[in-house]
Amino acid sequence: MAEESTDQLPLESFVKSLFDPLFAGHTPGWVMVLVGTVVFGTYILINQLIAPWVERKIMARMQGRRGPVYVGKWGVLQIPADLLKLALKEDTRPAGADKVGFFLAIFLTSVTSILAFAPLPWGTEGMIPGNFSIGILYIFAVFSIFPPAMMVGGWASNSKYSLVGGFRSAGQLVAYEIPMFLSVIGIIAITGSFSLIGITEHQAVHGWNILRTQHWLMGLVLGFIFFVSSVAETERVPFDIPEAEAELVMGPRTEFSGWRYALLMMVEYLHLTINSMLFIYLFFGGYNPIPWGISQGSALYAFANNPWVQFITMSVKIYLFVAIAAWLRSALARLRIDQLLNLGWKYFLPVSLGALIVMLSVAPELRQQLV
Amino acid sequence: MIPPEWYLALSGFLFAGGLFGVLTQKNAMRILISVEIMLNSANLAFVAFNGMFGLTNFDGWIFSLMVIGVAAAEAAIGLAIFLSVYRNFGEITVSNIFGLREEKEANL
Amino acid sequence: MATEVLENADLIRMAWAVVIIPFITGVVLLFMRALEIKRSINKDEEFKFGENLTGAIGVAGLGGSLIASIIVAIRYFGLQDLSSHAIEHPTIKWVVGDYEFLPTADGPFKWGIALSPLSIIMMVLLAIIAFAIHVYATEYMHADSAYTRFFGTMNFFTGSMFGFVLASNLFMAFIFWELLGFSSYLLIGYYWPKPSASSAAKKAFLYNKVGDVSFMVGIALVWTQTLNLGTPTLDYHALYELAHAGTLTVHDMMIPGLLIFGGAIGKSAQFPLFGWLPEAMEGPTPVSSLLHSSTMVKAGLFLTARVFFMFYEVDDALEVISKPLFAANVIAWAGTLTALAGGLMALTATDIKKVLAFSTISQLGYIGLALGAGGLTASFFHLIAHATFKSLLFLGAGAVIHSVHSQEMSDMGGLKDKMKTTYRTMAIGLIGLSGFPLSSGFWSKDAVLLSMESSQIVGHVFLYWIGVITATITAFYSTKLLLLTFHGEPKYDKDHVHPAPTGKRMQFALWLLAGLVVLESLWWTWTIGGSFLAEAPGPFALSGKNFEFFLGSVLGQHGGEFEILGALISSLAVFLGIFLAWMLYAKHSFKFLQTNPVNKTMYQVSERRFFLDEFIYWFAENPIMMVGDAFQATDKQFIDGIVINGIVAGGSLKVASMSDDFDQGVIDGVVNGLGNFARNVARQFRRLQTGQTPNYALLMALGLGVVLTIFTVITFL
Amino acid sequence: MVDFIQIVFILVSLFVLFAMYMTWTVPKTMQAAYWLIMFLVGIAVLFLLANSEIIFAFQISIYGGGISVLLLFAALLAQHDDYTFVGDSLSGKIIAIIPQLIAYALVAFNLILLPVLALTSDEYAGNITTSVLGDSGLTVDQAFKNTADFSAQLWSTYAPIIPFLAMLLLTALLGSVKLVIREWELEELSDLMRDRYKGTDREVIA
Repeated sequence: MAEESTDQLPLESFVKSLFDPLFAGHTPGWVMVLVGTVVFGTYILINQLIAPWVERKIMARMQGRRGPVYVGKWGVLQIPADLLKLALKEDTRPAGADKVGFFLAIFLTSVTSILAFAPLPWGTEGMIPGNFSIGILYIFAVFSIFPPAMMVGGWASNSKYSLVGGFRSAGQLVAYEIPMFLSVIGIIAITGSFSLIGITEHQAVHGWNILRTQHWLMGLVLGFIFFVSSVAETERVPFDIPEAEAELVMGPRTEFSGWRYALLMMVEYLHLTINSMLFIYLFFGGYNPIPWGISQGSALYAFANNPWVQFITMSVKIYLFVAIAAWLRSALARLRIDQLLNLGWKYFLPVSLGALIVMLSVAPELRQQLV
Repeated sequence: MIPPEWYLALSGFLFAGGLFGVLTQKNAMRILISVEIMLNSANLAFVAFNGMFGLTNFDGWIFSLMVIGVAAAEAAIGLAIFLSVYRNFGEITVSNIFGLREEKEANL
Repeated sequence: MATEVLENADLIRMAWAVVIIPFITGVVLLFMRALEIKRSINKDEEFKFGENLTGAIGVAGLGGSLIASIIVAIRYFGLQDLSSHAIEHPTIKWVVGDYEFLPTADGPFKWGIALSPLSIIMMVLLAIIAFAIHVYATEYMHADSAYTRFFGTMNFFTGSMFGFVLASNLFMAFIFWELLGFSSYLLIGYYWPKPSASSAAKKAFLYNKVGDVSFMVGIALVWTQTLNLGTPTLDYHALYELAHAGTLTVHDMMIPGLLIFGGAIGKSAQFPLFGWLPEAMEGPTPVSSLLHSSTMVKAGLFLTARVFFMFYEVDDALEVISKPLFAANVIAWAGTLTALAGGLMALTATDIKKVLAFSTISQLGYIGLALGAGGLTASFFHLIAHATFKSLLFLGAGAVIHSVHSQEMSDMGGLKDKMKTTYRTMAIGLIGLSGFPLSSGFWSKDAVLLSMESSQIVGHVFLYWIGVITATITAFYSTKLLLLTFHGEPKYDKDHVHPAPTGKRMQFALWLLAGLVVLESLWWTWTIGGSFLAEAPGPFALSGKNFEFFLGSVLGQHGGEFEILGALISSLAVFLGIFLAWMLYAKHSFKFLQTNPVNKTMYQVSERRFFLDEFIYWFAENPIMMVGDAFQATDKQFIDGIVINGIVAGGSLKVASMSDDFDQGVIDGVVNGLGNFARNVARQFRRLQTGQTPNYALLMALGLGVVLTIFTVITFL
Repeated sequence: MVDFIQIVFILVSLFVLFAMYMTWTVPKTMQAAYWLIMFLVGIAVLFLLANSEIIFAFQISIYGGGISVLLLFAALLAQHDDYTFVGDSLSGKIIAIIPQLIAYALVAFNLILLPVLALTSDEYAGNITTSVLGDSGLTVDQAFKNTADFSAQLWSTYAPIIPFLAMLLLTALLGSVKLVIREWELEELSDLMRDRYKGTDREVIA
């Protein structure tokens, strides 16, 4: 099972079909990746305008108020309005701030979050920006640049609060990266490849990982840990200690104003979407809508492989998770720093290790290889 | 197709640069940074050599992976040492710390 | 007489049982004694196991070995062919069962049992007497605080006596010989809180030890002698074979034989070393009766009988070959002197146990005399007779002392009608002792005297007449004893001394032994006297032969058979003794015997035991002390003075100082020089070590650079 | 003809060299640290150019993520008086640098000359034609095959090494934690540090 799923995977991206005549039949790899990322990147960025609105609407509803209403129909245009405002605001830099470091923080964080779209597939019929052999690894690599960038930003803005905020955010991110990696290793081992497309195709055949009973529901445990640590990664409410308003204003982001702040907010929401998309690909079956595995002959097969259906399922799932994030944001109180770190190091790490071991020992796919 | 000489020349230059950094710097942190540079130059050479002979076997890549691992361990230990040195001597400028040698003229 | 060695495993096993049973009960009793002491210490009040219990165990031990010994004897004699024809030229079958106990370079020390007629008869005799005495002792020692210890040691002693008797070789005999000495020390010193008892025990032990030393040297010489002949051996039977075959001539066995007899002198209280026996009376009377009259003191003579072939060659007709040797003369003379001295001392003794002790010494002298004269059968004959009536006499004396609470004959008397059984049994015993015609003592003493008369010992006629005189003296003091204790007016103070008839079990023991004496007398009068008169041996005769002849053929040596003339002379001597004692003590006439100066001086001399003890003490102190001082002197002046202080100390000091200067001057000089040179060089290099890491890094880098340049130059030129 | 990839290579290597230069000369150690991060990302891109995606991922995640955070933490925790590049005056700098420069020249010259000469020599020229460095024509499944083969080889021929690497990292982790956690006694500290604690409560304890 695992072998044949990888070799038929490297489906041709749609870009190749477009550019082949241009490059005499074989467009170079980086060209495909570039165009794919741009195309799908724009789609995600447009979503970034809608996602905060959805989140604020849901949060408002949960807290018994109506959320943004005035700007545009039901307040839809509220987020573009904010963006416009920030873009026009004066871009200040604190005295004594380190010019290079200040710029570097923003540059690194935004570039890495955008670069993260490359391996995210949207469907089987070529809807693939770039098919990297190292898919998930590439995303984690790109995400690992974030903590040092935050620290540099914190330090560069030459203020005690942002410095301490930078330290805290780095500590938190490092603390939660490891449980995330561990929980992902299980899924990678089962599918046998890093690329997200491979993982999704595997789930298409076998059913969503989170529901896989063959793995004694380890998928569920790992999924939960992955989800919680991804929320911690994005430093959203239950875990938003670095920018705890009361004590550290905005944490490392305090000194950034104007377009820098807009970028940082965009980065935050991008992180949220990417993390939820990762969760969807790894555990929620990616772009195939049917939770249980379907074979070639079943009726739903055509429906499941229709590109449009896959694209819509993907978007719907994204917004589902944005709603969950909003729900978390309004329901939960902020954790203390020691609780946060304890949870990361003392609970998630051992549990994810244990679940990983159980899953590896139990997974049917691996058993065939061993035997 | 990038000629391999360029890769090797770059790695040579980087290695020498790292070495120069180690020699000239007085601050322990900067020395560690230069050492990292030297290690990365070695990695570059490994990957270059691996690529040169076609991707049939991946010894070069594995070597560079190992170097990265070892570099991580070395950085951790180095920084721990620097912290304890700092805690003890109050500074980590290498030139002022010569505990290795007896301060006064040792009467042999 | 040809002998043949048989292997009879279960007989040997039974014999081992005889030896081991008393040991086991002895050890058990001693262990119980230890518990008693422990418990009495914990509860700090006298604790004692029930006397019936301990007494029963002690007697059971002896009873067991008695039964076993009887079975062994019956089974053993069953093996022999005792028909009258066979007795003419008998082939006695020894049953030997031993194993290699201690392997040495030359040959193994054996450990095992040898059953021969000599040891079987001795074993049975010992078993019976010991059993009787134990029964007697259960009542005699009544209410004694260390009751268990008494029976424990007695059983231990009997076990070792059996071991000694049944031993198959001199090595094992010696070990049990030492155990005998040890148990006699324990038993003499039974009332150890009394200083006299403890010093008596020490004296006995030391006298025995002198004998033991000579015995051990004798064994060593026998071992070397047989080693020279090829295979070294100490087994009685093997030695007997060698002697019988002539390879081991009597001449070269003279010295070892004498030394072994030296052991006998020490243990069986012969001439010079009999000083300890009178003191040994300090022990309780059953001890004196068992050890110091019948069994232990006989051990030495039994040993000499065992190695008889060292002194005499016996031809096929079991007659002693004519040439007696120096060793035999020594034994004969020692025996006679002991007999005479014992008799004289007995006259002077006033304490009843001392009298019996001296009489034991003189009777032992008689046995020694017979051995010396080559009369092995006569000596063993007298040994059997004496053992029975002497132990009886001691038990009787014990009963008397028990009721009169004093050992002095002066405060006894008139007990005739008060203590009926004791009087009758002691009378029987005394008749046997004095050698009254037709009594067991008469026949055995007669055999002894005849063996001396017909022997070739130097001055055998003189020794014979001394023997007769001692016989009269024996008769005299035995009647004296009888009269003073039982007849005449009671001399004890009547108010708090009430002589009562002896206890039940004591009477049983007394009658048992008295019965034995009477049986012996009847049996011997019938076989010896009967065969002499009517040439028709009676029903008691063993295999239709005169008992002496039978015993001689069984033991392997004839000689000392009955002659009417000898019998007449000895009976005359006995009547003379009795008459004189009767006149002196019953009729109180013949005072001149006590008053005339000769008797008086002789009285004093014999009372001081012929100054022998004083001589021994003097000898022990002066010469030995002198030798000790001489050694000490040489050690101090010569060795300490000259050798150590002078040569060793002085010399080494001089050498030390010489090497010191050499060391200072030359070696240190060189070493310091080198040291300084090294330090200077080090100081130069030291400047190089700035302690700063960059410098080290620079040096490394330069090194790397130089190496790389060399490498590139080489590859591309 | 100059290939597009080669231009990219040259640009990236220039950026890398610039980053290295900056680590020496930049006044603050923190700045040196983030220039190092830039240097590492540059190197990662070079790896990508050498068609090794997996090493690119490792480089970025381990170096970029892990070690740089470590360096930044250390740089902040160990305060130190920053200073300008070697020596005070320019002339002082040059004189101070001379021995370093000599060493630098010796090593650089050899390390650059040696491979170039070796590779251009006729002995190797023959079999370098199969070089994939910068070969953009590499198809996607080729990339997949590379990663699969790499991990297959890593876990077959080189499998024994991995536990050692794990053990090394574990000991490094435990060792560094132990070193840093250790609370130094006042007597152990140097005089400089002791008077820093002069007023604090620790001194009272000691």
